[in-house]
Amino acid sequence: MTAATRSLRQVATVGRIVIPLLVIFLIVAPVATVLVAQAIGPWLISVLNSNIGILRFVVAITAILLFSIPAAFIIIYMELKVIAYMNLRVGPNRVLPAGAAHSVVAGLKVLTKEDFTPNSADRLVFTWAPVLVFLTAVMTFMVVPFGPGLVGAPLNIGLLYLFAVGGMTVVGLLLAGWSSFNKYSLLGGLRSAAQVVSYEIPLTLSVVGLILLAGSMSIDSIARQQSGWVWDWFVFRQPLGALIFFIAGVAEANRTPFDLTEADSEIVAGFATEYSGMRFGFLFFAEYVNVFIMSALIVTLFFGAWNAPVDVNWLLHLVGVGPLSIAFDPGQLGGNLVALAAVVPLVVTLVLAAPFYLLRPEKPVWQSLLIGFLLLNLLLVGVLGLSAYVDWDWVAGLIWFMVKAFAFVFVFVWMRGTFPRVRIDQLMGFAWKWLLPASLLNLFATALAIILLKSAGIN
Amino acid sequence: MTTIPGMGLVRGMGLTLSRFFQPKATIMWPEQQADVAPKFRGRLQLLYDEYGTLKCETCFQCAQACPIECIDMGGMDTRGRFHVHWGPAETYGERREESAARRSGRPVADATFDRFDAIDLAAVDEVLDAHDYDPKALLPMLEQIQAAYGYLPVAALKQLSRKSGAWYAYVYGSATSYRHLRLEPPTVAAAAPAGEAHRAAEAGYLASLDAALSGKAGA
Amino acid sequence: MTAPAQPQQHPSEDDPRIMLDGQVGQYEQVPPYPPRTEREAEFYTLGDGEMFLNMGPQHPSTHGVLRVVLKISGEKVVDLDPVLGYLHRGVEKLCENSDYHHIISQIDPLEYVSSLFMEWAPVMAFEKLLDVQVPRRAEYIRVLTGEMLRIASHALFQGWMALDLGGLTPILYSFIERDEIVEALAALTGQRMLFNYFRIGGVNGDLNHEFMSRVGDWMSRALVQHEANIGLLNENEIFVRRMRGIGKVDRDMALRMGVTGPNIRAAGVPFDVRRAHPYSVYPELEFNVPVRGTKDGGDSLDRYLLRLDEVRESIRIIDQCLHEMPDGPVMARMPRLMRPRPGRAWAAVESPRGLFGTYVISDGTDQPFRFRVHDPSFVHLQLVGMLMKDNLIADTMAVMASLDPVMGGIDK
Amino acid sequence: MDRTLKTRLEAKLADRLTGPVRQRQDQTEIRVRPADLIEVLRTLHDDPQLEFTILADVCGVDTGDTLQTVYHLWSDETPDWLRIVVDGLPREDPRVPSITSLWPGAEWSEREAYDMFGIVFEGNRDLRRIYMPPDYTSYPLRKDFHLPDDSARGPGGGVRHIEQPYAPVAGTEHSIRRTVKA
Repeated sequence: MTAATRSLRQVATVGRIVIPLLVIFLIVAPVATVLVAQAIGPWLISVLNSNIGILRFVVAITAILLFSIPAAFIIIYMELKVIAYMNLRVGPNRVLPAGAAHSVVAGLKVLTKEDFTPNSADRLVFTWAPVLVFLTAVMTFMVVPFGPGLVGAPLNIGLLYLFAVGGMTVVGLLLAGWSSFNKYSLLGGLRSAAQVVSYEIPLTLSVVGLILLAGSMSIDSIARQQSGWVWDWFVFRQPLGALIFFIAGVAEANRTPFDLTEADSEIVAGFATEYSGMRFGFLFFAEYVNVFIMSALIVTLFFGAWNAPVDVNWLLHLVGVGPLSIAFDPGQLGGNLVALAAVVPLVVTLVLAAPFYLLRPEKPVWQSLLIGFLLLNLLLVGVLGLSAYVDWDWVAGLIWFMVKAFAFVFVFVWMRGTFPRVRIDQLMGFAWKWLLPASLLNLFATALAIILLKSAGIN
Repeated sequence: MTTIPGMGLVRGMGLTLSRFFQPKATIMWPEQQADVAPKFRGRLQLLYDEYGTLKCETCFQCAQACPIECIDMGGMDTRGRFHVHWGPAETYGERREESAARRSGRPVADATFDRFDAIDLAAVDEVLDAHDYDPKALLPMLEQIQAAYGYLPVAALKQLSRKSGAWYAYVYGSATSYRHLRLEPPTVAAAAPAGEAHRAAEAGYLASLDAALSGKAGA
Repeated sequence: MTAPAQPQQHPSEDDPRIMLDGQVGQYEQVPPYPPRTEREAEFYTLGDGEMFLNMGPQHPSTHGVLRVVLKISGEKVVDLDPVLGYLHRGVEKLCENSDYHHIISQIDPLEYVSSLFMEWAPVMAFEKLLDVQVPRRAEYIRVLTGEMLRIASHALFQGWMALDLGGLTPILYSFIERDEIVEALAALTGQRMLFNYFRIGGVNGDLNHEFMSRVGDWMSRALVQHEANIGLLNENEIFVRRMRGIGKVDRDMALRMGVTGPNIRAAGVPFDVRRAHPYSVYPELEFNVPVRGTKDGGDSLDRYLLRLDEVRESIRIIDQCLHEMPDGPVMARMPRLMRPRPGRAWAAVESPRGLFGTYVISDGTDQPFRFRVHDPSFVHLQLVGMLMKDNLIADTMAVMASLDPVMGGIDK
Repeated sequence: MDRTLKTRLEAKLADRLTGPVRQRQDQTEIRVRPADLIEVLRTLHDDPQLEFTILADVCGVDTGDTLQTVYHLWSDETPDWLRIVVDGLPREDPRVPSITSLWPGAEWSEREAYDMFGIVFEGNRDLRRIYMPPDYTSYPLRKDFHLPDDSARGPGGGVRHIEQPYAPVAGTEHSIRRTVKA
């Protein structure tokens, strides 16, 4: 009828789909959004405001679930690569440079495998046990502070929650071992029950001294008390406690030399013997998430949480500069901002590309320009990161926390590459004969020191 | 064990950490090939000429020369008489099903296989005795064995080889290269129709085809 | 007319029909046939609170395809019954139907970790039957290659030992050490694993330049490298505590059980075939027979450490061989076809696992009439049943690994 | 060859020997009756002049007519290996006393000889098959066991089902192709 419909009839099939979609996205959607915001916006905001706790919880749990998977991938990759290097091997090297995506591909492989259930297994329990194991591992993340304010649920009994939920892992392992209808699985499940329950006690007791010292069970508060220099970290006030916590933590995470639950040379794969496909993947992931949580906890409780080892402000004060802050508001530039945004990248790109062009005149120009552009991007990322580090303390905290946590993950992997496994009686004997008395000793010594110091009037 | 408890663990970790930074021993196969000794003897393989034809003529000389008889040969002999199989039958495609059936213990109807059966070897021993077990007199011995049995059974050839010490390849090669020696009983041709019976459906089809084609001419 | 009564048939374990009819496996009698001996009846009767744990034939740490049925009470092993035969290929029968040259290659893969020793004993027995004098250079080459392979075998033992205790790293270091040796041997023999190098009356080919340069290269750092590698385990408290005190074999038990090799020397008996019944050129060479173990026997740790001592002695022997290697032929003049006169011969060598012997009966033809192989691992594996009573499951692996069995030799 | 060992053996064992003491190279061989075996071995083990402490090997032999068991011993007193041959065991019911009372380590070797030759060692507490499956019925290392393809000797005598007894050929008086004068 009109020119518009006639011209629309002439476009190809793809265009007939794409053009209306474009119209919807570019015109209809913004208009609708504005209208909806006008109509129900205030009401929606008031609802969200009054339920801020729930909103926060949903956002936090989503973020943690999304974070736990790549964290596990990175740790698995680290385990493969670090142990390989210690074995004088090269390790994964085919997927991406240095095999960086190896664990991701392995995860995809696990997804595509047959999900097998043994004939005589208890189907319900067999199906849900890995879920329980993974769930408890992820739930512990909720109270781990990744940075100042970056915590899923800032409970003031965070430590208590942590041990309570962390102890639930053993239920999942026991269920997995029992429901598989396999003697190896059963042995593995029972071993893990005995082991985790035994090591839970020194693990908890070793922290009690720290709680006395910190006067709080809130992980956030414990973290804040360690700010300042390296020697403000709790590891220097509780060295025995830290050692016991580390050893018991290794046992809690079922890692070498305490990996009896899945001792491959004795009971094949322990509780995971009959699992395959993604159910095995859950058990596998949970193990590595546990490793990360243990390192995160050690860092949080004893190694200064998110705090940098150096008191930067004190140093700056020494030089005579106040607290650094980039108080730069782009808005104040006004119209100049547009000019800057148009000119600066171009100029910087040309400047960065110039040396490459001058040094290699035989190569085409666009190569040098491309290199200059990439360098510009790197520069921008660096500048933005630096400003974020200086300006927002949660970024700085997150970086320090991750560095420290992955350093401890490296230690876990390093131990796996070095040590043989202990025997079950030695394992139990060590927990009850050495760690438990030592942690009690640590507790009494701390309490005594606090009383003495208090009575002496110091602090 | 060291005097300070835990010191051994720490030293072990020190060793692994130092190995962490050392050069690695891995060969990045297939980009990098292993350093193979010139004397390395790997798998045997047959060569092809520039036209893509197999160079092997099944002359058995390699098999004769091999000190431990590790070379196997399979195929038709030069006179196209029958399949020669040395070594495990399943390495040769055409005999695979047959061999599988045989290994499963089921009876296999195979006229050619009868030649491998054990036979009364007294005649062979007499011939050998008469020639003092001397492999130099191979041809007369083979002739006399053929006279005794009417043909050369494989079991007889094996007995001849074992007792006289001549390589089987040598005995077999001699037996196949003379036209007056035969390795199949003279009655094999007569047994062929019996083999047809195993393929009754096919025989019936052939008969009907024959009738359809030659019916007009015959009638 | 009635059909004769069929004897009652008990289905074989690997009968496929067993999977088709009737209730499958889980509550079935173990084993699915009546006991044949009193011992079997005793073993397969469960006491209070006991259960069977079937370990193998596919299990990460049974050194091949060994199946061990453990009777356990909790984590404690009450009794165990090794079940062999999963790797049995009837090598004795094969050898009785091969001629004397064939046997060398038939018997090579028997104990695939130290296959030169598997060739050495039969070759020695045939030389006794044929009354052949082996050239001295050939004997020196045999000793040289044999001792190199002994080091390779012990290095691998060390890695296995750690792997069975859960240590991941030492096996890789062991393989690197072993790889250098087998690469050198490959330059000499043409193969890395099944060398097929010894011949009746000598060896197949003289030393070549590449072999000598590789050996020199390796010898220059062999001891240093070995000491560095063992540091990872020998001082490790976890390792030492797990090995000490388990699997104790005392002197009398070792002799009565027919134990030989490092296992008997770790129990305090200095029995080494190289010295007890000297063969080849060992009388001319200087080396010690290391002995460990206290008055009441040696444990797993002693057996482990003794093998490390032996590596040092082997390096000494190799050094002497390289220095004193005489010139001359490496093969005696031998007839192509061997028909030794009827007789019997027994020859034994000290393999890395103990006394490896062969017993040959000749009837005058070119094939042996009877060919018997005595493998030390076969005897040593019996000990596991005696040593494991009232130990833990984890110790089964440690004890079994410390006895160093190789299933290829056990199952023949 | 150790001549003193020969004289000692002749003196100590005297009439228990069924034949002369044979010596060749580094081996000394004696032959005893099954009934005397335990006594002979005990004498060899305990006698201060002999002291054969190490049992190197136990094996069975099929001579084609009869069965034998062979023991190899080592002693610090002599440079020779000592071989004890117990011969003349009938094919139908070969029985020999077990030496597990002296050397418990011979248990598995005797099981192997039982498995391969059907020799019954009386007194062995655990005499069952060791390599072959429990429902196996024949004895593979006996000379009358038909080998599926006569092994490496070229185009086999037929690839047969593994456990097929050798069929006697009409006209031959006995089915065993090879025997040795033992």
